[in-house]
Parts: sequence; structure tokens; C-alpha cells
Amino acid sequence: MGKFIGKSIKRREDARFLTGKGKYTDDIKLPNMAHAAFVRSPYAHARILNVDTTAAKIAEGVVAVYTAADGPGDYGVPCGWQVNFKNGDTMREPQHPLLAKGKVRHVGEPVAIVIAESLALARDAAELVDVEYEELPAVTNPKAAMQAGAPLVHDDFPDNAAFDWCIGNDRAEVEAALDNAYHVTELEFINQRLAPNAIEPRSYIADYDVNGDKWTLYTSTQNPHLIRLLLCAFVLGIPEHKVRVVSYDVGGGFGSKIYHYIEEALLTWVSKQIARPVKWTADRSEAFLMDAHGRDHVVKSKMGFDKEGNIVAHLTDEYCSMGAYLSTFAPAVPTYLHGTLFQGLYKTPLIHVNVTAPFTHTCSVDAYRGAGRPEATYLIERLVSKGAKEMGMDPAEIRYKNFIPPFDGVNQPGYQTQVALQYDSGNYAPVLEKALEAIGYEDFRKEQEAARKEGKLLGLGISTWIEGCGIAPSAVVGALGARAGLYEVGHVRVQPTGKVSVYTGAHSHGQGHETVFAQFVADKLGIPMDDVEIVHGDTEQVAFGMGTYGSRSLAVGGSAIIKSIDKVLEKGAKIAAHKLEAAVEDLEYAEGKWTVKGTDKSIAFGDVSLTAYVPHDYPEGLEPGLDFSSFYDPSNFTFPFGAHLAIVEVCAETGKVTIKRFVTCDDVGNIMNPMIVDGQIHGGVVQGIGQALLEEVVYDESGQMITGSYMDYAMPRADNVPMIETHNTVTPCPHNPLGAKGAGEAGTIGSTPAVVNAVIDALWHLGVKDIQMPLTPQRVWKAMNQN
Amino acid sequence: MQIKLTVNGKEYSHDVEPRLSLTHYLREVLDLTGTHIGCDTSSCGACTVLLDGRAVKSCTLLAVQADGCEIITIEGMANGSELHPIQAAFKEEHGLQCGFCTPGMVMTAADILKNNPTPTEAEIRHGLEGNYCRCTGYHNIVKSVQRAAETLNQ
Amino acid sequence: MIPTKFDYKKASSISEAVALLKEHGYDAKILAGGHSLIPAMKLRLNSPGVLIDISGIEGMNKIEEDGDAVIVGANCTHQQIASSGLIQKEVNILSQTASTIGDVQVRNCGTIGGSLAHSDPAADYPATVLACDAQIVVEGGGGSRVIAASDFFQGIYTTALEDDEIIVAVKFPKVRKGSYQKFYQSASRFAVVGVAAVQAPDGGIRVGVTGVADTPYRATAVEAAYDGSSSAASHAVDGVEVMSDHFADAEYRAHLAKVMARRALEAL
Amino acid sequence: MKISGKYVMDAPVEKVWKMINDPGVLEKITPGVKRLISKGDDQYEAVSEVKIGPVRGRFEGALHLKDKEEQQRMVVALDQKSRMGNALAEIGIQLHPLEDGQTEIHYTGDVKMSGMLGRMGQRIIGGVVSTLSKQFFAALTELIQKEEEE
Repeated sequence: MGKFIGKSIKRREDARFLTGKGKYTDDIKLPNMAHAAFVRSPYAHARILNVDTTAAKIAEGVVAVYTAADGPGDYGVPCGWQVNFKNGDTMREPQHPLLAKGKVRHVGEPVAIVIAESLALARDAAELVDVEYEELPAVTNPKAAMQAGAPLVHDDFPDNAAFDWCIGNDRAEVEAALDNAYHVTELEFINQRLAPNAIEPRSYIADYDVNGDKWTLYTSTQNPHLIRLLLCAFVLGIPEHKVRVVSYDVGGGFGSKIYHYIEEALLTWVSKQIARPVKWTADRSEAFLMDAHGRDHVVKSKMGFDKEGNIVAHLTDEYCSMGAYLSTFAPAVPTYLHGTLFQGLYKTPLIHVNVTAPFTHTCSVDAYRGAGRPEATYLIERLVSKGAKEMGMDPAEIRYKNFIPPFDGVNQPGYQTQVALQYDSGNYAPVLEKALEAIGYEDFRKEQEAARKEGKLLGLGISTWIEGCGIAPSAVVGALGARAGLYEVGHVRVQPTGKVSVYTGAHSHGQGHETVFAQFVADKLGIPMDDVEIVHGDTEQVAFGMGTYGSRSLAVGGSAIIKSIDKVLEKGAKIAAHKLEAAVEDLEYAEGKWTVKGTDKSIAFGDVSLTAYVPHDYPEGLEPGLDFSSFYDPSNFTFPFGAHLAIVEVCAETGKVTIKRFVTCDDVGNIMNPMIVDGQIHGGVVQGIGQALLEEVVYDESGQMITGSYMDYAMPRADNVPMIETHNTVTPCPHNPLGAKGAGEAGTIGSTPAVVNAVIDALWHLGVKDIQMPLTPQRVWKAMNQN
Repeated sequence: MQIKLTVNGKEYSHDVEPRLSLTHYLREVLDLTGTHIGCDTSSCGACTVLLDGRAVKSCTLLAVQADGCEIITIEGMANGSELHPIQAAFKEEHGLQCGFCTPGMVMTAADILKNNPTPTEAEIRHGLEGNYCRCTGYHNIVKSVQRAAETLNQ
Repeated sequence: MIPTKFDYKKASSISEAVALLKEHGYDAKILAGGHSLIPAMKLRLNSPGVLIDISGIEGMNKIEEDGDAVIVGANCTHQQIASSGLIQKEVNILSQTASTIGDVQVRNCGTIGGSLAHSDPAADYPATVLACDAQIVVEGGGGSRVIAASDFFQGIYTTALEDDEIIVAVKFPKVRKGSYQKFYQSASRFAVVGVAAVQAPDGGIRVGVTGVADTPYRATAVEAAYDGSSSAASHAVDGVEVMSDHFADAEYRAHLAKVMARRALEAL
Repeated sequence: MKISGKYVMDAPVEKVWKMINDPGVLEKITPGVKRLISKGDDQYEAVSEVKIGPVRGRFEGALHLKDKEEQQRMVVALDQKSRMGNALAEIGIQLHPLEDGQTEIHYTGDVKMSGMLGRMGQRIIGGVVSTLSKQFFAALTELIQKEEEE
């Protein structure tokens, strides 16, 4: 460990955020900027009979009104991942037009865009666009969408399936093992649809420069380079070098800002039509309707155990909604980010996961914090806890019994799962031991017993989790259907004075990259943190990048930077050797200087960098400059893991659940900044609690969203949650130079089943075996009073 | 309509449309973009400012309603380059991640601590019920307010 | 979110406000705290042509003792009511009720007059206003009059206020003991169910219920059955058509009403 | 949203049936309705101004009385559009004669709302429908009484 790595260094980005000086997209005002408002479908499914824009076009302040007939982006927004049918048929990929053509397929789908001199006038004029619809029947539940006779989302497909998919062992073999199992635990439930709800709504400004025939797109994205690639190469067919995508400060993403959205492309198209900058910022209502949702799986699952409680087989069938169109990474979520995690932390010898992914008349579903992995963890951990209850075993004991034995990925090989992945390193029992010790497991059981006698319903829930982060390598993900590589770019530019600018293709929208990346760069170079600047979020500054999602930034993006630092130090050593008149092999680098081993002869990093740029006295044949860019393509995913425990109290009268304690012990590999890792865990845990107890996007049978505002969609608030008690163990990743695994999604993955298991633990003696999420007071009360 | 008000100690006078919200006035007219908009229903609290010393949701007030009032926004909290103790506490306790809800949190914390200089954890959580944060899980925000209370009471 | 265009008039007196209401009729809306009205206008669910701001009218934000009653000006904010020493002492249940509304910021703006005139079926005050047997003092084209709480709430968002009337104050009889029990809707924090119970001067009790039916009501069956214990709470929804929504269907809502009523009675 | 309810009218079935089939009466007693223009064949064009708490706006669209069985049942189909969203309702009405020349009216139906109205109105729609139907039947009762008196 160096001076900075492993320390809770305070964040440098805070200064601007705390004083109101952050620069979010909606904060940007360009000269002569016009404003956009959308005309959106009030129906889930309807034929568009006529769009009359006459009144809107002559309204006060209106610059232009466009509909699909004006031909924006003929190709529509593409999907970035292809998952074909089990029988080899190609994935069904409908065109996702920038403005609805002929039909609307979910509530909120834009039919027209109105551009005006001010936002208020654009809104006023949007109300004057008269759209005539013929409403059609809609289907919103993914299982119902696959029933015969269900309304079709896309007329040219004979049923609603986008694809189907399976992974694991032979189904017949798994079914036979279940038939022969000593005990089989079953669960049927819906992993409910969630709205990501970054507090900053999406915001875009497209600025077309007539003189240069160039665009600048300011966008609240997690992923500027990918947006540029999709926008240019697929949607609008414009040369990539003519588009600059800038994503300054972004107010949270949680997945929802990974994807290339139609509004982004449409604004870019519009700004050339009107030869002016144009801005659109979503309302919260629009965010609910349009920002890709998460989850929405209809699940049927079975887990078989032998007499001792060893898991013998696991079979799951799921219907996983895609929504009306395929969002950027949607097909990967219920498949390669989900089915591949069904091993969990357990030795389960036989696993089969079968997924059907239908279109429904709803907002697109894509990766939302955790993306497929919370869904996998939820069902595994519910099954294990339910199985333990049914077999009269302790839920901790059954987990210890089934854990995969420790392996470090160096001296022992990685663990080959039944569902394709090979875990990098793992040591699972200690996280659970540490968490149980922290919560005082034995004492709690006594307290629970005593409380029950007084009519108080206490419960403790256990969940363990594993995640695949930083998915890679590119060739493998390509073989699995990804239409992009999943490497990262790290560019280290040492300035002549020895100050260092680092350009990363990762993007920070709350994760603190500007601080954390500077910590390890400063340490690796032995220079002060103040001498390091981290630059991200601008395609004109950063060569390329794949953005931030899936807890990949440090493990992949950080490693790319390390590669460039290694190159800097290697070249620096040659310059230092020349200046010190020594052999490179005789030098050592520490604390910002090269020293001839065993002497006090040394040269500082800054002197070497100055020499590199003023190469008067310089090694022969060596290029001047100290500036390296690297692409890092990892050899494998990383696999962080952990254990989460919740203690809840259920109000016997009302069914209201109160979380009394929440304890985590996570292993995210090597930790650069514990303060930031804890912060990531806290936030993730509360998001997971949100799913367990509060949050749910509900569409009614006609496809109207009835929880489309904060008046009906319950977000976790400060008084819904307790302090989160965090602990950790460290099992380094064996295959990346930082030994880091990823922490961004950990909290969300582990917490949801822990809370639900806790509630069931509190109510099991009343005959309650399962409750559909979110565990609202009404649902809990009804479950308690079902008999 | 002509309005006159004081924002962060400076007097302003503008002719505004009645339908202009106070948030839009601050952001669009005064270029004080630290006050954010996160929802349509007075729920999230990202737009919180102090109006005559009390925390209010500026997205649910018309600029014309603030005529004659004194407003403090996040930009008016620090004393030059010296952070206000509440701002400093948020930095020390890592009470922010993406920073979007932060101005509203800081302004609400100012109201909480003004009315109750020694709040309990439960009182702080209750006091923050009108401010959503999707990043921090509130843990460090609560600790930030606790730390700010300690500093302010010294 | 931006409302449609409207004119803004700041009334400096009640009579001026009433005159403006008369002048603009259907097209006008009174703006007090604005915390129900402005969100609806931003969503364009409501587009009045004229807003008459009464927040600046002198004397309407006072809390005063008047013999056996406390008079609360219509423009008093929830925060003002929650923290008033006089109310805490003499009509404590009102201060309890006010402190459960919305959040700090909403309580700093929203007013009792605005809330009552709006008469949301899940608002908190109506339960307490009914239980306290308060009187709503209004002024309009036909002069001023006093409406008893039991006559005031007439349906969902419907009150006994005439189109040209404005609430000026609410007169609360002093209450020795009272308790407001609320079950929060988890998203909006409105009341799924709110029950207010107070000890009446005649030795009996009065119980007001909000959130349960389309109109807040006096739970007279509970009052009649009250025997000093909390068992009368089981009558909380007798004869009432209980509402049903995504958060609480009629069965659960009725159950909650009984639980909240019991808690309110127990707290007396 | 499913709705249902029951009212007793102080008039015989023949009279109630006649009244609820009379556009002049419907125009008068339906809350919010400003204009009802007959298009023939029991089809009407309806214009209404609804003002319920936070919601206030102008609705326009069709009203259709269909599936009639004389003095027994009919279906009221409403398709109303507004800037804030559209409302679609199919309400079945059944009349049962009671003793004493009274009539019991049963209604059951489905109300669908779309747009902003559909999203924001959910919390209150049950109460709104209940209040509107109370107002409708109260107005009908009042009208019956008035006609009695005349």
C-alpha cells in the first residue's frame, strides 16, 4: 500500500457539488438555444390515424414541429446485444423509431417533437398537436404476452418472443435430480418492475455548428463514446469525427443512463434542421415513462436438496420482459448477466435456467443497478432460506454446508460453474461468519423468541451474493452476442512539469473517480495527488471508452490506466538511466524518483518528464514525450461476493415492516478508498431495500402506468432505513493489476433477499412462506391473515 | 410582472411571467444553477432553498410569490472560499455522491438545525423526509447533519 | 413542468379577493400556500386563467386565543400550527396533526385554509377539524358566515364553500385531550387512514376519520359505542363505503381505520 | 377501474327509464356536462367541463346509449378526450321495479383513463367516480321530486 491507496481520502469533486457549481447538462445554456417538448402517446397500444400539427406550427414562439413523416433517423435506435433463439433463429429486432410510425407501443412513446423559443412555449404548443388514435388491446405482463391470442406488440412477429434462451445442464438431467431429491422447495413470484429514478432527469443539448458541419451533444450519459458510436454509425449515419459528445456532471445513473435513447438522436437530428442548439430535459413524469426500467421477471423455480441439506439441483423458468422495443443492452440482462449467476456461492451440481423474453406494451427494460444479478440472487437466496425453513435447518448452516470451498485463483484454479462462468477467486464462509458475528446471531435468536412471546414479530434474514463485474474479455462477450468490445481505455499524459493528466473512458456519475483514480495514479507514480488530474466524459479529450456500468470502472478502467503508467515508468526509466549514467536494470523507482540501487544517486519524476519534452540530453533513438494510451481487455470477469443480514420488525396489526438493523460483509477485492466503497454499499443496500419494501412500477390492464409519479411510486427515504453497518474481507482479484473486483452494485444485489427473508423469518410460524415484493403493509397483513 | 427580491444578499428586480417558478427564476434568470429540479410533484426536495430563513421547495413556488422575500440558495451558503459548516460536514462524512440532491439536502439541513440544534438520528431522518437521495442510502447524509450540528454547537 | 399562462393578482384584503373571485368566476383560483394547486397546474391538470394570491392579506396568519377557543388564521402554515405554543397547550391534537403533513418544506408553505378548501380525501386536517367540532369562518359575496365542520366536507374535493367564498379562519374549541393517528401512504405520505379522537366537554368523545371514504366523516358509531375503553374502535367504518386503491383495498383500509381508531382512543 | 353502485329512485321504472334516455335530462343532471348534441341513433356528442379538486378541464367526445332492453337495462358508453388525457367508460345500468312504485338502479362498469389523467388520477379516481355518481343520482332524484311537485 502506498500513501493514498486504501485511505479514505475526501473527494475532490465535492467542492463544486457542495457550492452549487456542478455542471449538469440542464445547467448549460447556449446562445440562441431552442427548447423541445414532446407529444407522447396516452395509450399503450394504438394505431396513429392522423397527426395534425397545423395549430402547433403557428403557435407563439414555435420554431418547428416534426413527426415521423419528416424522416428523422430512418434506421431507428439499435440494440447492442444479440441473443438468438435456442433453435438458432435470429433474435427478433424491431425497428425502434425516433418518433412513432403508424403505431404507438407503450404509454409515453413520442409521436411528435415541438421546438420553440422557450420551454414554456414548446409545452404550450405541444398541447396543440392533435393526434387521432385507434386504441388497441395491450399486454403488459411478460407471461401473459406469451399466451396464445395475446395482443402482438409487433405485427410482423408471429408471437411476442424476442428470443428464448437457456443455460446450464441438460434439462432432463436436472428434472430427474429434482424428482429424486429428498426435498424440493418451490417458488413462483414476480420480480417486479422498477424505475431507476436517478434524481437528475435525463437531459440533452444538441448543438449543430453550420460552419464546421459538426455537432456537439451534451448529454447526461454514463457512456459518451458508446453514445457517439451508436448515434453516428447506426441512427443518423453521420461521420463520427464530426460529433463531440460531452457528459460533464451526471446526477446518478444506476444503469438508466447507459443506453442510447431516441430523444438523444432526435435532438441531434433536429439541431441540424433548425441550425440552432436545442435542449430537452425530462420531467420526472417523462422519466417514469421513458427511462429504461429494471427487472420484470415472472419466475417459477425449484431447488432440490438431499437429506443433509445439500443442494442437488436447481431449475428455473422465467418470462423476462423486454418492453416494447429492445433497449441497448436489454437482451444481455436476463441471460448472460442473470442465468450465468445461478451458481451463486454454492456447489449446486445441476442447474438449468430457461428464459423467454417477450415484448410487452411497456417501457423498455434494461440493466438497472445489478442488472440480472439481483434477480438471480433473489431467487437463489429465497429458495435456500425457504428450503432451510422447510427442512428445519438453520439458514446459516445450510449456506455453510453448500458454499464452494475457498480458491484464490493463483494457487488453486478458478471455480468452474455449471452456468458457463469461471469464478476468479473466492472465500465465502468468512463473509457470512463475520456478518453473523457482527449482528450477534445467537443472541438475536433468543431475543426473537422472547419477543414472540410478547406478540412482537422479529425476523432475521440472511442473503449471500456473488456478482460478475467488468464483463470481459471482448472476444468472449462478442461470441455471446455483444455488438461492442468490453475493454477500457486509459491515457496517461505526463506534462513537461511532471503534472499528470489521466484520461479515462470510464465515466463518473457519483462514484468518485476523480478522487479514487487519482489516489492510485499518485501512488503508482509516487507523486502528490494534487499533481494528478482525472479527465472523463468528453469524446474530444478521451480517445475512446466504454463508460461506467456493471461495477467495471476500477477493475477495467483502472487497469487500463495502470497499463499506461507502466509504460510511462518503463520509458521514464530509460531516460532516468541515461541521465544517471546507469543501466536501467540498476535503477529502482520509489517515491517519485529513480535511484541507482545502493547509492544516493537519483532523479525525480518531474526532471525525467521535463527531459522527455526537452530532449537535449537524451537517450539515442528514444522518442521524446511521456504520453501513453492503453486499451485493457481483461481476461475474465471479476467476482465480488458478500453476505447481507437484515433484522426486521413486522407490526402485527398493520403489517408494516421496520428494518431495525442491516449488516453487510462484502468482499470487493482490494479497496482503494474505504469511504467510497462504504458509500457505494450504503446506497446499493437502500436501493435493494426499496425493491423489497416500497418500489414497483405498475401498469394496469390497459397499459396505463398507475405509479408514474412520486405520489404513487414509493422511493426509500431517510426515515425508511437504518444506519447500514458495513464490514469487509479482502480476496484480491487474481487477474487485474489492482486486485480490484467492483462494489457499485453489491449493495443492491445482496440486500433485497435479506430483507424479504427477514420478514418471512418473522412470520413463518404464522404459516407465511412467501410474499410478493414489494412487501407493502397491505401484502404483509394479508399474508399474515390469509388463514 | 415586476418583482424585487434579495438572493444571497444581492437585490434583484425583474419583470417575469407569473407562471415562472422560483426554481426557473433562479436557474434561468439569475444563472444560479445549483438549485436543481428532480420531480414534478414537490416530492424530491432537490429544489430546496431558504425563503425568509425557512426551507421551501422552490419548484412549487412562483417567482411572483417570492416578491419582497429574501432567498438563500446553495451558492449563498459558503463564506467566500470557506465552506459553511454544513457543507464542510457533507464533505467530511462523504454525504454526497452524484451531487444532484446535495444542494437541497444542505438547505434542508440548515432548516432542521436552525429549529433543533441537537437533533437525534430519528429527528434528522424525519427532517429529511422531503429530500430524496438515490446514491448514498442516507447513511452518510445523516452523519453529515450530525457532524454539522456538533460544529455549529461549538 | 410549466403551467399554462395565467394572470396573477395579489389581494391586499379579503374583500378585494372576494371581488376578484366574483369578477373572474370559474376562471379564477385562490392561491394560498399553493402546495396542492401549483403541482396540479404544472401537470396541466388544472389551468386557471387567474390566480388570486391571498397570502399577503394582513391578519390572516395569526393564532389567537378567544375564550374557550383558539382561532387559527387561514393563512397559518402547517409549521406555524405545529410549533405554536398556544395550540400545543390548548388544541394539542391540531399541532400533532399539522406535524404529520408532507415534509418540512411543505409544512413551511402549505396553509390550513388552503388544505381545507382543497379538501383532498386523504388530507389530515379534516379528521381533526371534525373531531374538534371546529368552525370554519368564511367570507364571500354574501358577507361572512360560519360553517360547522360537520357541514363543511361534502364530497371528494367538494366543500360547502360557495364559488365566491374564502376561508378566513378556523375556530377550534379548546380540547383537553386528543390524539391523531395516521397511517402514511408510502409514496405521497398522505393519509391512507387518519383518525382523530378528542374528549368532548360532555364527557363523551368525538371521532373524525379521513382517507377512508370519499368524504371525511364523523365516526358516530364509535362515539356512540364508546365506553371508556378502546373497543368502540371496531365501529370505525360502520355504514361507510370504504375506498380502495393500489395501496390499500377496502378490506385493508377498513382494518387500518379500526386500528388507528383504537390507537387514538387508547391515547386519550 | 371497475365501479359499481346502487340507488333507489322515488319513481316508477317507466319514468326513470324515460328520464335517463332523455338527452335534455341527461344534459341537466350529468355532472360537468355543458352540452349534449344528438347525432341520432342514441349517439351524442358531449362537451363537459369537469372541476374536481386538482383536476379541471374541458372534455369532448362521444356518448352512446346502447344494448338497450326497454325499461330493464342499457349500456352508457363514454369516450371523452381532453388535453390532460382521455376517459373511456362503459357503464351497464339495470333498472328493477320495487314495491311502492320505486325503482332500484344498479350500475356496474369499467372506467379507463389515459395520459396524465391516467397516471396522476389513480389515487383519487375511485373517490371522484363515487362523488360524480352521487351527484348524478342526487340530481336525478331532485328532478324527479321537482316533476312530482309540478
